[in-house]
Amino acid sequence: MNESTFIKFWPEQASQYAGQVDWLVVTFTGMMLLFVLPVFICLLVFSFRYRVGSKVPRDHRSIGNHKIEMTWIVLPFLGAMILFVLSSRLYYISRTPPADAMEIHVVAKQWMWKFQHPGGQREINTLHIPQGRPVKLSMISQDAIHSLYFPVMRNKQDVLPGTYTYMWFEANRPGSFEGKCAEYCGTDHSTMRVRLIILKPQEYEQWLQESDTSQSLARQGDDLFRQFGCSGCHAAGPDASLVRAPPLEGLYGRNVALADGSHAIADSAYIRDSILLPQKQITAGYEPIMPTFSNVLDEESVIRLVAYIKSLATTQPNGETP
Amino acid sequence: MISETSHVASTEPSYLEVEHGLKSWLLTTDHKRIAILFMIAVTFFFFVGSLAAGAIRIELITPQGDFLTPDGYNRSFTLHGVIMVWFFLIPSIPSVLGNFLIPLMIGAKDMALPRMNLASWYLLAGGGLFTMTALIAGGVDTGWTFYTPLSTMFSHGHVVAVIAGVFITGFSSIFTGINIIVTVHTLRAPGMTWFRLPLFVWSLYATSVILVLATPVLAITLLLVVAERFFGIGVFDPRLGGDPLLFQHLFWFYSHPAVYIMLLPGMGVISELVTASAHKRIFGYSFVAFSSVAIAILGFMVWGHHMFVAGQSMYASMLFSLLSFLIAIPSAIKSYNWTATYFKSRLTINAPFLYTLTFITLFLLGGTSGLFVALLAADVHVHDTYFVVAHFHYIMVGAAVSAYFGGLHFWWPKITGKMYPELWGRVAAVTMFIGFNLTFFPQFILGYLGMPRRYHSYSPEYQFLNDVSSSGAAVLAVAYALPFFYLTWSLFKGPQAIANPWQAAGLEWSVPSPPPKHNFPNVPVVDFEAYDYPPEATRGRN
Amino acid sequence: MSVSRLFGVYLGALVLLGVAIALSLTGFAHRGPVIMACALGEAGLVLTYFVELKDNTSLVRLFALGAAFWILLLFAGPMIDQVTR
Amino acid sequence: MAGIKAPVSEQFHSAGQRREGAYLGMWLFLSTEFMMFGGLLCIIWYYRLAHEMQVSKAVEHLHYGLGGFNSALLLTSSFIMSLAIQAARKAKMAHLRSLLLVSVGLACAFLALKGYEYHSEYQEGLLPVLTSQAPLKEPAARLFMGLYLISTALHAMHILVAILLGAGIWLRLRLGRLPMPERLTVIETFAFYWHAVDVIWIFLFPSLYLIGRPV
Repeated sequence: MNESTFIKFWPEQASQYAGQVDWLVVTFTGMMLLFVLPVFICLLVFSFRYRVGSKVPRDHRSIGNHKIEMTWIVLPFLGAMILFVLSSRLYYISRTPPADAMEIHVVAKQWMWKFQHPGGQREINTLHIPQGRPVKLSMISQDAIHSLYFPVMRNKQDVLPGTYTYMWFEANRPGSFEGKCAEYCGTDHSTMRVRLIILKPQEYEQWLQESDTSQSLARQGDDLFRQFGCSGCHAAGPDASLVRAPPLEGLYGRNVALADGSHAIADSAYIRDSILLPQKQITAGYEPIMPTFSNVLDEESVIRLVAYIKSLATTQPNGETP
Repeated sequence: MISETSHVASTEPSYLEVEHGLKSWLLTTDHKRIAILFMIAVTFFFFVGSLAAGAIRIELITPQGDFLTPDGYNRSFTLHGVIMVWFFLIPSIPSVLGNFLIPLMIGAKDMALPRMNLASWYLLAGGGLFTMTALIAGGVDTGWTFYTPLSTMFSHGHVVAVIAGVFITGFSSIFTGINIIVTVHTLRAPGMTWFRLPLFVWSLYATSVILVLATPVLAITLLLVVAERFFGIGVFDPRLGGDPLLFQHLFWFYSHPAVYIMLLPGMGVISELVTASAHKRIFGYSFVAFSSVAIAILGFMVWGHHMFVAGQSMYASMLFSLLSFLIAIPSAIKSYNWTATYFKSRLTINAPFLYTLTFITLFLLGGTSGLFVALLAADVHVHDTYFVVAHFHYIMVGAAVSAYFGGLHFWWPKITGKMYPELWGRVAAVTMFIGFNLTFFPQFILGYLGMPRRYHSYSPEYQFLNDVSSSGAAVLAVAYALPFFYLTWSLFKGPQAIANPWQAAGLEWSVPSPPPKHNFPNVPVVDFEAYDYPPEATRGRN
Repeated sequence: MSVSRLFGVYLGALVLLGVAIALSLTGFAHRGPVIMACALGEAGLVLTYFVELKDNTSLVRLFALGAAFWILLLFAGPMIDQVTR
Repeated sequence: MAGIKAPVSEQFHSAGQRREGAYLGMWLFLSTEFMMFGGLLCIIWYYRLAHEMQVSKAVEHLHYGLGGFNSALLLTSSFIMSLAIQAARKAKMAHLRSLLLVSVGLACAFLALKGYEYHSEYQEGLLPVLTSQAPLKEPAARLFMGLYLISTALHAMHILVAILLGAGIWLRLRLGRLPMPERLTVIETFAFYWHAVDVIWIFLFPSLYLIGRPV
């Protein structure tokens, strides 16, 4: 599976997408050779044939020729445009995760990768994923910019501080491969690597069972929700307190009306901002009284809280499940 | 063709002999002497940058990272990048060859703003020494790109000092750019219309436009990085309300055009060298001329291709990818036209020609590999890997440095009045071609295999190709050291050069080698086209 | 150029400045672009009349105003990215 | 600032050529200034787009009255400077000197007012770095104040340079070192710089003080 070979000329593939990228690259190489090889051949032939001393017809006039110029402008351009469209299509695919993808949260920090599975399993510098199921990585950095790179998937995405970025892939074979940090991030940049372990679906389920799964991500968030006193204001129904704050049930994915008249979709980025920068977007009809939690919570805790609030999406504000 | 060669035998002392003593050099306003000063400075910086490159290649012989500490390695590649980009590649051709040749090529006595010209040298030399001291004594581990928030919050080292040095040097670039533009506009000899200008002048004019317009954006960006590091005004720090992607936008708004600052002058040199070795007019003069201008303008519209995986919006990425394909067109035009010029020519094979061949070959490989990086889905895979490293070294070292060396050999007789040893010149050129490809071609494969750049240690599977690369670097070191020795030797022992040893066209060859202080005894009147080779120059006697 | 003409231009620029400030204090919905248009007008007046670009060669005009094109490019990139992100 | 070049003439053929060279050189140099401040404006507008609400909270605290009066001062000084050029063309030396002095005086008034503005902002706790910035809570609003400080301070430095250059020219005129209209280029290129600094302010002022002010 992962024999350390001394000499290697082509990287392994572990997804259908990787195969498509390779195909694109090979096609493009062929096309480029078509445009470049004639130049090399002409250079060699001309420098041999027209060298000083050889007896060949010469002509000092070379004013240029518009037809020739236009030919070698238009042909490569058209060829490149076809490949541009094809590669944009692939790029679009690689940047738009399918809706049913399994979401794994990634927190990068100097110089390690932390992963949180939906079931609450946590890993450092190792990532177990199931084969044959789209996996969406939702990533954030705690310090500098990093970049998660899986050569076998032909995919990478920078991991930024302060913003979630996303990457997805669907593995089509089991195996153990290396992933790396591709964006230079300081002293031990080169040691910031990940072991990507792709398991058959049933093996993955088994692995999930064996790992520490005392609490799901949302349950962990629920604990934090109480621990940091969020429930004091954001409770609805019978526990509603004196302080009026927007109820969070059914919030996730909804279109929220804001105090300045605009609207926002309550996605994870919105909820993250609301926790860390509560004054940024105020829900219409509420006082801007929420304190910021930016110095209190780290990115992993925020991810748990978001998971908890997300789990409330299916609950109606009156407490009933539809 | 230049008709009168009578004044070649004039007894006016050359610019080298007209004055003597250190002061006559350090306070000179003669563009030719300032060019020599620049040559000494950039040679020194090239040497320093190469030492750092050597350290990097030695480190990468083994996968473990046992030669340098991680910080030592990071500082080495930062030093290599900063010195090579701002203190060698950017000033090399414009300030050395451009300074020396532009007045001679357009029939002027000097540059338009001679004192600014000298100030430009002091800024480069002063800024360079300052930066180098900071890089060696304190060390900076941000890479030459100074990406935030790493450079503002997490890097320990003399970031601010290095930025100050680069900032100062920016003024040197701006001064040179202003000077070249004003000179070309105001000091052309009577009859020297725009379409009679040598293509070298066209390309340097386009380069200067970039220098003048892009450098200030780098200046303000670096200033804001300093403000963030010193005062906590977090323009690029998300925790303080800023956006690190904005830094990348502004940085690449300068640094992508900066690639053309390094490459365009090289293209200009090659246009001269191609015609001189072919002894005929260039194929499609106006296409080559306008492609320089097109590159100068389009070069400012493609910077987002450095940010395809940085978190930039998908649609912006697609737009930048499309524009990046457009800029390949003017580059392709040049390569095809150079090749077409050789058709039915009378081709002299000498060291400058070998450098020209090296340039065209490596530039085409570098340029096409650049298209892979512009190709969205391919770039997602190879971005920030050795593929990119190989790509830009093909352009900046393979192409630009070869052009500098080719130009140096070609105009060496004019600059110094001495001929370089031809055999050694050819040996060095061929060694450079072999050494370069040995060093950098394996890096394309390494990158596609997935080895990220700026890695101090790496997986053992990459070792073989890294070893090939490191051994190539040793060959390359010899190839770069050779000219240093034989060119210096030729200064003392080389045979005297005549005014026009290559039978080349162009005003610069109509004056003695080395030229007198004011270049032309009388203002030349230009009544001939560029590359005005007579039929017999091409047909020759054999 | 006559002094009275320059004075007229000066008054015009002051009026534009006043309009911009006054607009900023109103609740007019699209005041942003109008305020920037006022600024553009002021700059236009200064460059055309005070700097006398209108009496200069087109080359000098090109050099004085050329940077505007590149500033436009500089604005376009980050803004397109920001709006479509 | 490389605006003023003595007539090193040996490379030029004629005075007209030299004048054209000086014009082009000066405008190229000013293009670099435009690009630099263009970069700053780009950043300002980028954050205005990203954080409209927070920026408008910072804008609310800025003294648009002081800024507006300063704008008027700069416009006036530009007007006086263009009168000075007219005087120089006609070689009315005394006239030229006094107009130059008025212009420089107006620029000094601009700086004084700017200083007063900084001072009051300092007392209100608005200036970043120096104060705790109590009235502004969100990072983006504080960032905007940071951008305000950097761009106005950088602009004030340019005004300062303009004042020093103007004073120098006044002195040279006073000592009779600059005969007019022979050395007209010196004062003309200086005026280009003067107007360019004014134009930069014309765009900075609404971008910082006016747009997005809550009613």
